[in-house]
Amino acid sequence: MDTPAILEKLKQNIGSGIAGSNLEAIDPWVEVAPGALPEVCRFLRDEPELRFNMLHCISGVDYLQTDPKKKSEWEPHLEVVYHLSSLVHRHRLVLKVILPRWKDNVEGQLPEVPTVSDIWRTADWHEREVYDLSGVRFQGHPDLRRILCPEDWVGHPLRKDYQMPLEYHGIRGR
Amino acid sequence: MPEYHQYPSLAEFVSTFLPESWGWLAYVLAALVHVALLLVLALTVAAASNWFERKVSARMQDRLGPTRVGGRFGWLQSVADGIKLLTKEDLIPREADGLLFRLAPYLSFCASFSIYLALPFAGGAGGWVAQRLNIAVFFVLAVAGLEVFGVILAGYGSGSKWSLFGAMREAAQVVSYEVPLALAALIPVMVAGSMDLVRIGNLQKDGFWDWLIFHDPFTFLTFFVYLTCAVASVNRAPFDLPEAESELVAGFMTEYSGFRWSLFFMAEYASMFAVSVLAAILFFGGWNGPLPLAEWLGLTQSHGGLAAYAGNFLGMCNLLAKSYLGVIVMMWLRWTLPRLRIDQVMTVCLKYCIPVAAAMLLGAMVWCYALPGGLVRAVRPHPEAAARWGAPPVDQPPHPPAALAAGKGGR
Amino acid sequence: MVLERVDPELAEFDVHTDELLVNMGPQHPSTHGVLRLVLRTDGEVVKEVIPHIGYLHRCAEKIGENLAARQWIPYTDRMDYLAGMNMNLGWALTVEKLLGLEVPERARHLRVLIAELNRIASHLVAAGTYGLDLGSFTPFVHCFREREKILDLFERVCGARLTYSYITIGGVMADLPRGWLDECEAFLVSFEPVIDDLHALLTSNAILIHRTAGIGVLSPEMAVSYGCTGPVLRASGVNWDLRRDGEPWCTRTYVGYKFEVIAETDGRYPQDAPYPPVPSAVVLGDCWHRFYVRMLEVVQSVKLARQAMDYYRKSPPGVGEPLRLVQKLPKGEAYLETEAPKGQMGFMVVSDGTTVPWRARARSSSFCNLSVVSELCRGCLIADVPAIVGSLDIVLGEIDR
Amino acid sequence: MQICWHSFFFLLVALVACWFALAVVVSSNIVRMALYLVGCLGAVAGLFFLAGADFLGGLQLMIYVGGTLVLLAFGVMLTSRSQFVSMKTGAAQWVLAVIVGGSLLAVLLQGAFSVARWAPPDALAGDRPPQSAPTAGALGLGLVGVRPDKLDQEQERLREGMAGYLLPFEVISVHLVVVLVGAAYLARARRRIAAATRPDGEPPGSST
Repeated sequence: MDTPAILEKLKQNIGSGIAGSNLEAIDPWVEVAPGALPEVCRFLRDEPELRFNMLHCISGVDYLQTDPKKKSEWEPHLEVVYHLSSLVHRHRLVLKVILPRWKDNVEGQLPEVPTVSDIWRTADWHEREVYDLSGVRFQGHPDLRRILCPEDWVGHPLRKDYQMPLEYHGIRGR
Repeated sequence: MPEYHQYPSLAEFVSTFLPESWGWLAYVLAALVHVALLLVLALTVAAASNWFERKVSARMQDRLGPTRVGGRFGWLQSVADGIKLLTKEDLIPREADGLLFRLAPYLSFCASFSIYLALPFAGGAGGWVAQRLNIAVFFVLAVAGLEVFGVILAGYGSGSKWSLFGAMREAAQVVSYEVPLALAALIPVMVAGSMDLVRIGNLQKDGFWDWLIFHDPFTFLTFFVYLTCAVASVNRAPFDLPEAESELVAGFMTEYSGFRWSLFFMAEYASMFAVSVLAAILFFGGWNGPLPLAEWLGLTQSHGGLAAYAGNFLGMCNLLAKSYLGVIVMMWLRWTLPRLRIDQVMTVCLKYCIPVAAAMLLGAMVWCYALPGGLVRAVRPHPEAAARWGAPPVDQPPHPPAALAAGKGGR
Repeated sequence: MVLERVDPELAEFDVHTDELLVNMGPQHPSTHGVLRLVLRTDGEVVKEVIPHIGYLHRCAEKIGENLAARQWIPYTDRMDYLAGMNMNLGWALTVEKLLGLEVPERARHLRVLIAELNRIASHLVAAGTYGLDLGSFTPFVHCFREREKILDLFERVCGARLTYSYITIGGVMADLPRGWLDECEAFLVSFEPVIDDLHALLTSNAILIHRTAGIGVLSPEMAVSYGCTGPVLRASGVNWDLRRDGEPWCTRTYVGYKFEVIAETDGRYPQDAPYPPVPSAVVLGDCWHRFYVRMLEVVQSVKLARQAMDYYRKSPPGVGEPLRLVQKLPKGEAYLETEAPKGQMGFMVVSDGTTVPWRARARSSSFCNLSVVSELCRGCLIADVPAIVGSLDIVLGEIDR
Repeated sequence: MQICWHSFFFLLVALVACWFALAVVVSSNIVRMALYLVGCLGAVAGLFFLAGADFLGGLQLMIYVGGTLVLLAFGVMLTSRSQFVSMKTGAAQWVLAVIVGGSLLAVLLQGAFSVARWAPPDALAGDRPPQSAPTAGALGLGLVGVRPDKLDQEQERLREGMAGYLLPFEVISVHLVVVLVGAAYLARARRRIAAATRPDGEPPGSST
């Protein structure tokens, strides 16, 4: 079953959840509204024809052009990319959730996405990593703390506008 | 029965040179000589084993082992280790309990060294033994049990969690393995009829067919139970839980370094060698070679003076060779087998060693009742040996308590 | 006090030794690298294991956003430093997928040959250190002697022993030196008997079977749900190997190669004829299976390497030239997973049309394999924790990136 | 001046035993107490060896020092959390202890010195038949079934197989072990009423 067929099936069952798609890309992806994410994911995993039982990876990508000289094709936003695949039917799918860089554009308020760690257990650590490095809060996550950076680290390194701290516990940063 | 050429014991020999009232000095000097000889033996065994273990493990791992220290074969490797350990700073952790931390290695080494007092190294008149005890086997087993104290105090004295874990495991293992070890050692004692190691050794003096291990199938199996329990009670090879590097870093020896660590190290090798000597005497005919060479060469006691001495010396070489073979087997086990878990160690002890040892005891008992002469004798009854096995013990240890003897005589 | 018949769950033994928080790591000899495990133990029984990672975090992904695509290759082989070649291959294939770049035949076969040799080296380290975790030192030395031979071969190919940066986008850096193939053939011939020795020393060793049978059992559903991949997934009975079932861009490299995927089907492993059979005490998905799957995969890798050498000899010359640093990447994004020795190593590259990727993401297999450890170690003994962590064969460089 | 070395060594070892015993009482660190106890019982084993009773000395070493005290050290280490390790004894307890200890010591000394002549054992046993010698030899033999006090028994058959006490002694000891294991198990299983079913709101786990 290739991506257009999967998209069709998704639209029939959870029409509201799907906010767009791009089938011409190298890895065709489907955009999902943040609110409908758990419902869509549970449907993708439990639907017999789809059976997406493996979540490969969750990545956070920050689209903000910090270099004034270059013109930016995208308006600043944050994307959380889910790579799913089914070991049963051997097909793949990419889900994307488009988020504003800050929650209702207030500097310092992390954007919110409901967690899928109860659907795929691997999401538990991956969501902690996206929270730690890209700064996306996952509602309902059992234990959302930093996984790679030290607990008391400030800022989220993979954001484009991230500034390395001057010093950390006496160690010179910049 | 060949009559024993009565030699003066070392104390009497020394006292002939001293004025009459200084008799006590002879005993003190004799004791010092014995202890010095045994200490030299224990330390050279530890040094030789250190070097030899490196060579054996190297050969098994397809590499050379030490080759540069002192000549082509790295002879002085253990001396170099000794010097390094002596010069290394042995520090005491802050939260350690000073007295216990310092005392533990000495306690451990003394316990494993004092086994040597009762071990005979050659038969003949009274045997080459520091202190001939009528209950030698019992004394050895009793003192071998004390070594665990050094480890417990080291584990607790070091103050760190890991060493406490190591000490707990070690104590549990050694205390529980004393039972099957004693049972396994009991069977040759029962077959030989005496706990006096010199007597047990002298009983096995014809060829290898007269060794206790071939006495009957039960004692044959008992040897393997004895080997397992000995390896476990010395904390070697598959049972070396306490210093399991993968889990407990170095068990109770984590905080030790320098001379104190080398004392633990020597205690381990000394008790390993002692357990092998005991195995050699109990099962492999001690100082009697596979073929009664001493008999044929006429080096026995009845030929007097120098010949008897040469016979004894040959016997001692026999015993040292056999026990060092035991040490090699332990090294061989260490470098091939992985380590058992603590509950598996306990299961092996309680569910396998003790029942098997008990069954062997029963079997050997029935066997001795049915065929007093032993396996070979049963097939080819040899009059002189049957008399020896069946007859009551002849040469009493030097000073039987008079009261008991008088009482028995009266009946 | 009359003690009536009490339901065992209710009757709580009052002899509770107080629970001890024990730190295993990050400088512990049995955690492979800087992994810190906090064990909550009750006596010898481990109540709970909390892994702490991040001690080796260098944020290679942030650096990826400031370097040209080909300049990030050296960072990839420092992720899983025991299988550098497979990491380079993963990143090279991902960027080639984005570019739609074809690689000449000789380079493709060369990549299979080098990747399979590196898989053998990585599995040798896994088998050796697993023997060390369980207490036997000798197999560790035998494994590392064989691995040295492979590293010598790699040194003759690309000059490095651990961090190669040899497989790049567009092919490989240089062709094989003269006489290399005969040396490689000689190594493979001398390697077969060593596999039998390792089986004799470890696989059929009763004590090892007792230490690993039924320990850390990972059910297929839990393995898939936790995203475990590679030997850990196949040991749980899931027949999934990206070299055969992966995306076209990944399986394209292995087109024309015949090999078996090592996964137990009804009690037997494919082509396990000369090697010790599966003992009765083991359960599907336990530590023993994870160890045995790796030992059989080494045999498959030897077969693959031999086929690759034949293809290489028959292929036309020319191993392709590396991507020019000033070449602009097309706008768009590509994600590709390849079968690394430890599991499926995924790479994602997002590009905005310039030479420098907008985002370079690396999905680590050991990261997911390690997340299972708290589930597997609950209620085991302290001595089992290194056995379980060792069987997962994790590398902290890859987890922390 | 002929020094009777036998009694010299006896006094020496006895003093060592007493010093260790005193150290056990005086010391405040509980683990050091266990260590001093080892020293004390080891010295007693030395006394047995001095008295020529090798077997009893070995027995003491194996059973007491090798077995009981290892378990005691076990118990001490497992339970000795930091606050229990060093125990202070109040002044009142000292006074009471001295009184009780002193009176017991007086009784023992009086008993010890009432023995007529304190001489080395072999001199004593040589000249008189065992049954009149005030030693425990007869009792020991009785245990095994040889009754020296009934040597003048008429029937030949009876004199051979007097009823020894060894078998009942062994049966009792095995019985004791079984009882102890049972007690240990019963003491561990404690009934705990689940919180929901506690009608009168008493916190669970308090009913022992």
